[in-house]
Amino acid sequence: MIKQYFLNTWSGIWTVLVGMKITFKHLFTPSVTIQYPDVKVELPERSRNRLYVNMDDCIGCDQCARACPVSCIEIETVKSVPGDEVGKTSNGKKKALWVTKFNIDFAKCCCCQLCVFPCPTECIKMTSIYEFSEFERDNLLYNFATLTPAEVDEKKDSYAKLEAEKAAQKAAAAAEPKPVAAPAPEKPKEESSNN
Amino acid sequence: MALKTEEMVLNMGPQHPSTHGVLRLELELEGELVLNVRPHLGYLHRCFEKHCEAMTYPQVIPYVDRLDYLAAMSNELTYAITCEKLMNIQVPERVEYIRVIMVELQRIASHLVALGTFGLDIGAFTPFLYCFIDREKILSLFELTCGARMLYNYIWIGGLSHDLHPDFIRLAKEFVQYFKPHVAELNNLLSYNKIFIERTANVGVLPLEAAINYNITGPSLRGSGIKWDLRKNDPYSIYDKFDFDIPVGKGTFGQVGDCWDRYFVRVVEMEQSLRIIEQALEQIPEGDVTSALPKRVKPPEGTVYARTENPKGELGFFIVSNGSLNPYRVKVKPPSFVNLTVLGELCKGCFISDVIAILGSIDIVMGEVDR
Amino acid sequence: MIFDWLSSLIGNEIIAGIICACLPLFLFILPFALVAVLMERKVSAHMQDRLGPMRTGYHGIIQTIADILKLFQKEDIMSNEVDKPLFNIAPVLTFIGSYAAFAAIPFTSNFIGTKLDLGIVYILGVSSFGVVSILMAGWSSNNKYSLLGAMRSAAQLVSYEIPTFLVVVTLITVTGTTSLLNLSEMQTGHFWNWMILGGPGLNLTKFLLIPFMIVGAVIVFISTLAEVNRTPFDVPEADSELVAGYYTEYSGMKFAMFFLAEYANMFAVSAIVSALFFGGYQSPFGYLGNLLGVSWLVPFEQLFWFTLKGCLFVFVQMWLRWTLPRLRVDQLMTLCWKYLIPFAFANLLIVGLLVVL
Amino acid sequence: MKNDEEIFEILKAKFGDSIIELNAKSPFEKVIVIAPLKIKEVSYFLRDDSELDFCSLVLLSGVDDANGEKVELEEGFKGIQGGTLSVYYHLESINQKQKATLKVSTSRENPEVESVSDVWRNADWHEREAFDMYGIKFLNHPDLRRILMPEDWEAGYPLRKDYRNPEFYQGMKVPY
Repeated sequence: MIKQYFLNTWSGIWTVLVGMKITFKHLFTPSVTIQYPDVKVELPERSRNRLYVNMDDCIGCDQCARACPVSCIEIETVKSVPGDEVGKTSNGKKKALWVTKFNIDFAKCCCCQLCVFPCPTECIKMTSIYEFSEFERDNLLYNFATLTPAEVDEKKDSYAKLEAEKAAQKAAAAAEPKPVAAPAPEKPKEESSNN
Repeated sequence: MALKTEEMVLNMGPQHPSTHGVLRLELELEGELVLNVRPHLGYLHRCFEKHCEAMTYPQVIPYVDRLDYLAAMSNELTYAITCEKLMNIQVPERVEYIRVIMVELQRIASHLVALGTFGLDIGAFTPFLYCFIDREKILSLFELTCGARMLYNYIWIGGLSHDLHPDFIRLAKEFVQYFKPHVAELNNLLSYNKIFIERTANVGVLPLEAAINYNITGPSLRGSGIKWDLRKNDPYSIYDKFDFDIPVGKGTFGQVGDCWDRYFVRVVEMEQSLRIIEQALEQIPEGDVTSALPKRVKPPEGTVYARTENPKGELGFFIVSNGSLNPYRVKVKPPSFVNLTVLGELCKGCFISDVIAILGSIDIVMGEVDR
Repeated sequence: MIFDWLSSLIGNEIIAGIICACLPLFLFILPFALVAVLMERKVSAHMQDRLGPMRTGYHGIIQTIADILKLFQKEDIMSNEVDKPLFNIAPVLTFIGSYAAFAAIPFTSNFIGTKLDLGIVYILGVSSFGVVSILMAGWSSNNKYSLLGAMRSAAQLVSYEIPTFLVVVTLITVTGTTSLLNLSEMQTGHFWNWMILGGPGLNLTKFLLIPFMIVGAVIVFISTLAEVNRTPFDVPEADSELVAGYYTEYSGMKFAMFFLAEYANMFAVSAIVSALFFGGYQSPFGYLGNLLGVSWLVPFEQLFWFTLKGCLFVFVQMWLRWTLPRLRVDQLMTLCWKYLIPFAFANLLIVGLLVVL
Repeated sequence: MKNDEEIFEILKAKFGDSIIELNAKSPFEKVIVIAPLKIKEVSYFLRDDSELDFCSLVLLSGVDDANGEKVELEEGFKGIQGGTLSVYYHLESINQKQKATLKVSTSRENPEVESVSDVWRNADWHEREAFDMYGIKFLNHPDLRRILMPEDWEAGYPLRKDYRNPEFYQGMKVPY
């Protein structure tokens, strides 16, 4: 009982001294703090931050939007009419869709990188930019589509015209007894770009 | 005539320094003595289970990360194992090794937070920051591997998102060597400190029968003195290949199952995790990590329950599949949620300060409790 | 002494008294509190492998001034349910309590607020004044956390007076004086004359006293630490349990008053420990002024040594704070009643016997 | 260690009609289906029998089977009428190293299941969660309140398949 009492006293003092020794040692170890805006840590190459979309390569296949678990990517496309020059991707595939809208809402984005893997042309990727805070939440909605609204309207119009022509053709074909295989150049192309 | 006294109801939380997030405790007090504790949950409820029903199987993984956000890798592993069981996928050996390394590193990281914040609850500020410095080093390893520090989306169904970085093995070995002396330092600074022992020993004693009846899992169960670790008792992945011990609470400074035992089990577990990591880093084979990734995750119809030993306890996923691309029902067995059920029982008749200590020692994460 | 000089200079005792009273406040307490707050932040930061404030000035030197300016500008938030008079007066009283203690602390052999013969007793008396204001703050805040903190604080302060006083009584039996100035004057010369090393003179009793004096110094350091509510005894303001204890509801300048009082108190108790056991303002190696024959240098040297010793003990207090966990309320009482008081009593008895012999 | 068939046989011999079937449809785990108002009795037996010794309840999960008929309620919104809600119990025995899965199914309109919170204490919160999410009433539960959702949530039980988001909660628009 008495022994325990003195043992307690001693262990109380001793363990405090041991702890004090450790903290005193740390007084002289170099600190780990980084003066952030002045000094920045170099991010590793795989770091995942803001997304970037290279619209020259984007074929509008919508796979990234479908992979996204938070639905922060919004894509609208208009099919090109024959004769339109949509351009080629960097690995030489011909594009078939006008991407009229490619919005990424970074207020929603969770940087999970799930959109990057399915992209067939590797045009959507994670960059190492992490300082993009905004005062207005709307400013976080990034618009990647390169077309101007006027151009978008034009593309929509021309596609609607094509559709109307096709419908007319179909109607004509239906009127005729003999079915004619209507050429549909866009469809197979879209499928080939999907897979 | 005796003075008339009445009980005081004290609301602790949801904004309180040491309720580990947004837990609200309703304490019935008589002076400093706690008569009754009623936990109130749901402040962080974000419909994980409802979300899952609208997602495809791979899309659930980023959400799984956010359950126990201090141990996202472990959550991913559990979910991946569940889905692999459902789809009957065999993953390559290299993937298993990488998974084990990651999960064990994550276990150390999670325990460091648990120990550090426990110290903080008791009033020791400095060990908390030492723990966080070491944890940051682990997070840097993760960042090197998959690019994210907390919410990784790294372990996928049937594989991994990336292979290891070429430098990873060297850096991980360096980390293991760096970290070993730090456990001893933590012990000297905190674990064996007389004040700390006084505060935690004989406080919140959880008897083994009650722990099993409450289905307490993880370090809190082992603190009550039973060798029950799913890595040994129900081996998953490749844990049967490694040599490690399961620490149990021995009642060094008080009764078996007190706060100190629960705390110290975590300290020893970190050392055992280091052993596993060392072995895995030595044995890791070469190979492809993406070869077993399924093109389309469309499991057959059926129900499955799979579980792993998470840092907090037994995490399980109960998935009902109806054969479509989306899970029909995903039910989580969250260790923190179950461990928290025992809080009311443990806190009866202790002091206010002990409530904090007990809450810290059962180590909850509100992201998982509320889902 | 300085009062006499001032009253002869000005010719009016009241004005001289006011100036004399303000001198330690503006010359010492406020600058010290500024430095101590910065010191606390830097010490804690470097002990935790951090840097602490770095932006304002070189290594954040003027950070506390910036903080004070910020606190001045802050809105004085007061909830409707508080007991307004008590709520407003409590921080002022707290500060007065700690400030009053400075009246009897000898900064140098010339500069002491009042040469009380009962100096140490007076200091212990006014420092327990803090209990009242803390209870006031806790009760008037109408907040359960504040109330719990205040209750804890009252119990703690009252209990820890006892071991402090027992050690002081021990010293009185050895030295036969209760005036801090006399006590300090006794320990003049070199450091072997300090009370911790048995006091002045060279005889067998001195060497026999040394271990008991060390025990006494440790006890008085621990109990005064508890009186100023520093970790590991900060249960009244235990941030992880009671948010901020009795000053949870305070903001702006009222909060700053509590803060200032805490740091002033820290220095006051450090000064007491150093005056009792470590020679007060006395230099450990003799004075340069005496050596060179410039006697006006001596008081400045004394002030330097006094500040240095005070700061050293304040540093030890900070060091302890950033090392140790916090005690529980009942353990706090256990430590006081079951450990410190018996030890202090035994110490008193043995020292008394030694002195008689 | 006993497999599911043996456990089923033991239970069938003891309780007869209360044990409905051994559902082996799922390839991963066999489910013993039990009558909802007998589950407490069966649970006590499972826990206390030295052969079975199911000392802990690992997981209790509600599932909406959505096997009723879909009915058009209003504005294209489909409700479900009839069918069942189920509760799954995953049990484990630490000493005997065996697992079992139980299931009870109860009607969707008036879902009532015996509470097992006396048998396994952690069932308390699990049952509250199932009540919160599916509206399954656990009879004789000590404190059946909502646990994760706000206590004044009036828009129904969110994990049911025919749950519809309310437009307003406490005067606030719900999708922010």
